[in-house]
Amino acid sequence: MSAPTIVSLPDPSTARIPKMNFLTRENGLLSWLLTGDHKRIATLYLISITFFFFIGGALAGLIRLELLTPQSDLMAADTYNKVFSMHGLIMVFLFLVPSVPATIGNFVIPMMVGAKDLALPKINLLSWYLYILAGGMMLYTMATGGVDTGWTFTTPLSTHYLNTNVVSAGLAVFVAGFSSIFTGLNFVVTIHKMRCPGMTWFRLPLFIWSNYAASILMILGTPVLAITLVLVVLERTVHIGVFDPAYGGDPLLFQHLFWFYSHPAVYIMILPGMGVISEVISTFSRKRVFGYTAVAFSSVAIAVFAFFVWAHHMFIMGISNYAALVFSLLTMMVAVPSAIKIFNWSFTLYKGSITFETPMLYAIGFMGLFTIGGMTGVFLGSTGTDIHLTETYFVVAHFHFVMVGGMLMAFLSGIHFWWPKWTGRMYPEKISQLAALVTFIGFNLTFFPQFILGTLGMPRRYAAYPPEFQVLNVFSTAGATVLGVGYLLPILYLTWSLKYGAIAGNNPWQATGLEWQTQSPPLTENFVEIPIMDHEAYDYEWLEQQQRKEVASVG
Amino acid sequence: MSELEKQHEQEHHIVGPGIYVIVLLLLLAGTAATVAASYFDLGEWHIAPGLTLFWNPVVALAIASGKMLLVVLFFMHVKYSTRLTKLTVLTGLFMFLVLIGMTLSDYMSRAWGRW
Amino acid sequence: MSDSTAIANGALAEEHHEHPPYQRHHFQSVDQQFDATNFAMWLFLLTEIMFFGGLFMSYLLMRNWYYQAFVEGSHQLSIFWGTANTAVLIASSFTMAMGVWSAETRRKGSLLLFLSLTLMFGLIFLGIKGIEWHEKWEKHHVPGIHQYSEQAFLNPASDPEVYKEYHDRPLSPAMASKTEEYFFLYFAMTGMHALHMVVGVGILVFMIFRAKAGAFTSGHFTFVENFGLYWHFVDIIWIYLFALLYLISRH
Amino acid sequence: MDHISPVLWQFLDKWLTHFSLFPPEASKIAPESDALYFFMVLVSLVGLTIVVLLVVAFSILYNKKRHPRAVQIEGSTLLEATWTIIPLGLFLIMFVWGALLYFRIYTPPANAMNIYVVGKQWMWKIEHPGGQHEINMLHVPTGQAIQLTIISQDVFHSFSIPAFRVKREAIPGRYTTVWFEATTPGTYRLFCTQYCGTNHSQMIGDVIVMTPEDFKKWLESSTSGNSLAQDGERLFASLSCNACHNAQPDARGPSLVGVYDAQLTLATGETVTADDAYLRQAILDPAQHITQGYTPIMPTYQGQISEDGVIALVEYIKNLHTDYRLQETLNTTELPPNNEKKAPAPGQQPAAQKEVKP
Repeated sequence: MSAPTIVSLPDPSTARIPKMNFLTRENGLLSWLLTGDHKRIATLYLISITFFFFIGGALAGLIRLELLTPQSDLMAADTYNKVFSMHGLIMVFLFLVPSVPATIGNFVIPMMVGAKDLALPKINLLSWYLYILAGGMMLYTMATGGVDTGWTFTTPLSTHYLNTNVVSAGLAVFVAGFSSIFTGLNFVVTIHKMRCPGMTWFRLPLFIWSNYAASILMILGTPVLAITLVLVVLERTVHIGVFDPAYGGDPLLFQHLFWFYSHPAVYIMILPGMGVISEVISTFSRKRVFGYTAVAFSSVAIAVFAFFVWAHHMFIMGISNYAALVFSLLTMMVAVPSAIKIFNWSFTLYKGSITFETPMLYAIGFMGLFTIGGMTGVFLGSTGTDIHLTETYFVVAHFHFVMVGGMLMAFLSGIHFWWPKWTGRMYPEKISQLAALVTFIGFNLTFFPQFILGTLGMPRRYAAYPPEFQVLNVFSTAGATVLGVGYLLPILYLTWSLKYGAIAGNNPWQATGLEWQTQSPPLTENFVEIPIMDHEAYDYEWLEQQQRKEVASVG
Repeated sequence: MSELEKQHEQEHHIVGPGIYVIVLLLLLAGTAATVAASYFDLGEWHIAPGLTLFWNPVVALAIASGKMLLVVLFFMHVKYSTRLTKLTVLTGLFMFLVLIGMTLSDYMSRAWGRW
Repeated sequence: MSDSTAIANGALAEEHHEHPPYQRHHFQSVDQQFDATNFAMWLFLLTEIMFFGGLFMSYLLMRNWYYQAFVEGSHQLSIFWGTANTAVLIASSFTMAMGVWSAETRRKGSLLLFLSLTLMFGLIFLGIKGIEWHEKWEKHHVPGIHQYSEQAFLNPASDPEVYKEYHDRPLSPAMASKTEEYFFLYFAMTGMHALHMVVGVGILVFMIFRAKAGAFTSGHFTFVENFGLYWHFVDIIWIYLFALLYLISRH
Repeated sequence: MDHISPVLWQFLDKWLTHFSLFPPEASKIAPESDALYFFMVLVSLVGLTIVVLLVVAFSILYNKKRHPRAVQIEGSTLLEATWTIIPLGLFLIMFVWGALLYFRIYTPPANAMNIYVVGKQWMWKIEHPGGQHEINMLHVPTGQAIQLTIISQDVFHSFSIPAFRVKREAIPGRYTTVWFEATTPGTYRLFCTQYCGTNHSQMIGDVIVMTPEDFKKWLESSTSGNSLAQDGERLFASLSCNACHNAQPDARGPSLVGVYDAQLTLATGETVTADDAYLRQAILDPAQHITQGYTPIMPTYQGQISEDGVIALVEYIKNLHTDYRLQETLNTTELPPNNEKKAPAPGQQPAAQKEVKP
């Protein structure tokens, strides 16, 4: 039995990886470390975030192991606190925020808009160095005893009551923040100023729209986090500041400033993932995305509303009733564009011609999990139910559904989708489909029980818990094991495919984006000649005509 | 002249020293005015019980904003820039006000008490 | 040439394959390069606005809570030095704008002159800031690190210089301790501002060397223009800091 | 079944007896909260089902085998409007419903019995008005609205009783309140849900709901001899508060009789309600809370009284309905007129010192 497929590879007997491409153009470590090429920087980013993902993942494994039993027997409470704090910090600031934008975005955005590079290649490289610096500081923090504030740095706990490495962790996040600001800034400039002739705003692939929206959030949100962390660090070092009530400060002010960034940050994390899903679903159903304009504007709407909802993290913290009301209402508003996207993607499948390669499997998984993650967000956005559910495992499950079930699925989908473009070789299809399935099953087994745990009232960040919660925690830990396998598989077979994968050719997926109209791996400056965009995005008829022409001219 | 060239010319409008000197003098005058104003008690306006507007800060901040506008429009050439630049500046101001306004709205409405 | 319009590098931009040496390879034209970097600078300034936004927010809240402490704290600042510094910074903004004009009109000599003047004013500003900070240090008004003293607020007569001008009522001990909060924000805000000035001064020195080599007067003035934006922005921040920290609490 | 290890059986047995999928509903608000919760679950399930059905159906109907050529469709304004407006409507229903619930949970009824909760690393201290102190335990009767006035002594904590569906952050330096009315006697979990440092997960306890009769018995059996107000009275005397707040016509401080919940006009012209939070602030930072007609001579008590002490004082002031009680306090401390530096009566010092933090 052979499943129908759209994969069209060149004849394996004659196919060769183009001799001249961005990977082979220059050799030596220095040519990588001093590169200005967005594709090389994306590759550097890919390697470094994968590294940090596995560190964060290992910490997650430790957390799940500890929670296998009610007592804190694997590690002491202090150690557990450090482990979950480092897990959060690494995953949020060193993996999720840069994951899709800095790797896939960096790689494809210039090609998608038909440019030779990002507008500011040196700033792009600087952004990667800042990321590495931040990662180094984070590792230093971990090696010298860790930090146990949680990733939220709650004051006055972080400024006064702990004696762990809050300062170096805070500065690491500060630096990572600037890395993400520079990436976002670069994207916005590139999307505004570097589009090729004919590339109007409404011919841009939806991946560009969602990355644009996310970049705006990075530019406007991240500096507030930066200054907040500076104030935390100052308060810790000089023992006077604006957050600790003992000095006359206000801890709620910290919450306001912190969530002013950190709520939009979840959209920074998820929006680029949504962009990947738009590309993948369109390509594998051979159809233009249903309601292109609605999907494009829903990204922008999410970005705009994202800035008006932050206080929903503070409903039980004694903000004013009126503010709670307003922020809750606005939170409901931000849920609508996400719903629009889900339905538009579903209807993209309608009357399509669908095939189920790995990126598509991940994308379908994304749609299911993101629907659950999004809907449970409404539970927390509604003030009344938030009281019972917030600060419990319900929250943990909710954001893992969005971040891991949503963003990580999208990231893996994107990595598989653009892997042939990136390396010139195909990944092995069967085993990667298996990996997608394992990830999906493992994910649900890990995080679904946590919804029930949260409803039962199990608080988050507990090293030890009452015994009645054990059954569900065991399920969760078992699921985490499966999930771990699901994440290990891709790194193994993707590495394998670097050498043994089938030659992919220019456009194995028959996709329409400009990045597919050049060789794989692309040239250093992407195109031989700057392309001219003369068709709408996702115009599969244009693509067929194009191919017919080529065949005719060759024949 | 084609549309493109017109736009082109606008983008590279060179502001001359004449305007800069005028702006400099205005800025210095503004500084003098705001310092002078700080020496007088300009009174206050009781809008409602518990809500009072003091004129001194209002005047000082209004003058500061006037100076800011001069710098932005002329020294930073925004008056002669593209719509995109103007939009960027406005976005910055808007988000700044959102940060301050929405946060303060929480603090202010806490005093309103329960329903 | 004053107030005229000119097309920078119009001729060069039209020739597609012969790039001027300063055009980076991935741009289609010099215009595109100028637009892109200029826009990038503006976006960077957006992040700067939000960066200072957090400080302004903290300041507003604390001032509302500890109004009297902020009034008394602000009386400790020297209006003379503050005004002088504002004037210096405005002057440096002016010279910077003139520097940009010189670059645009390709006048190397005047560019060098104006950049040097800007550098000088920037250094004067930092010097005056240093004098002011030093005074706070001596009065033990640096919070956190130098044995903060509330004496001046508990017993205003002990500071005759300030007392002469404003016959302050002593603050209650609880409120007097909140003046430390004022000085924390004073140092955080002016410190953050001065840090931006130091960075600016560093870049100015670099620019003067480059300008000497004629780098900015052969039509490629983007760097000068963008640095100008940064410098003016730092000026604007100071205009607000001056109003908030020195002026509005005088009465 | 011999070949299955007995240990495993024990495990399974333990798990099954300890296993639950939904928390008990033990307060009056719990069914209301759950109604909204289940409404949301229902909406989520319907939404999820629609999405899954669409994806599965389209995947089957339009896979490449069956449907080799895609039909290009731009979109449909009508459909898109439908799935914009229907979710929006549903979300708005959830918003209004949630808001009503929120105000119900955070607006205590007037007749609620007030219990004070002080969170500190890493325990909950409960102060009953009758002077019963508890640590990590909360005894409450059924059928009586209980208002918790919560404050933290150090960092953020969060007082959560899942069975009651209530939760409130304990904030340093500020009172917060929440209320509930327990319905079913039993023992329920009490958690700190806001991460508060090393032993965050040890900051748990039990809420013991009793019938009113049992509760009365418990109150009597665990009293410490003094009511909370009496503790406050001693502290009031030992801190010489009555030197000024003595309700005499020539007193230098305003009379505190009946001050609780009264409208005060401050020296700044503001009008405020003298609630718990105001009284706390007025004790700790008197200079900012001068009643009109009085001079700011009261020293600050910041750092001199623990949060428990402040609570005792507030409770004492709350119960000053007539100046009879105040006169009693005066009598016990033999206040000489116009002598401000009055040492407390020796007999009362030990009790008071328990409350005073050095």
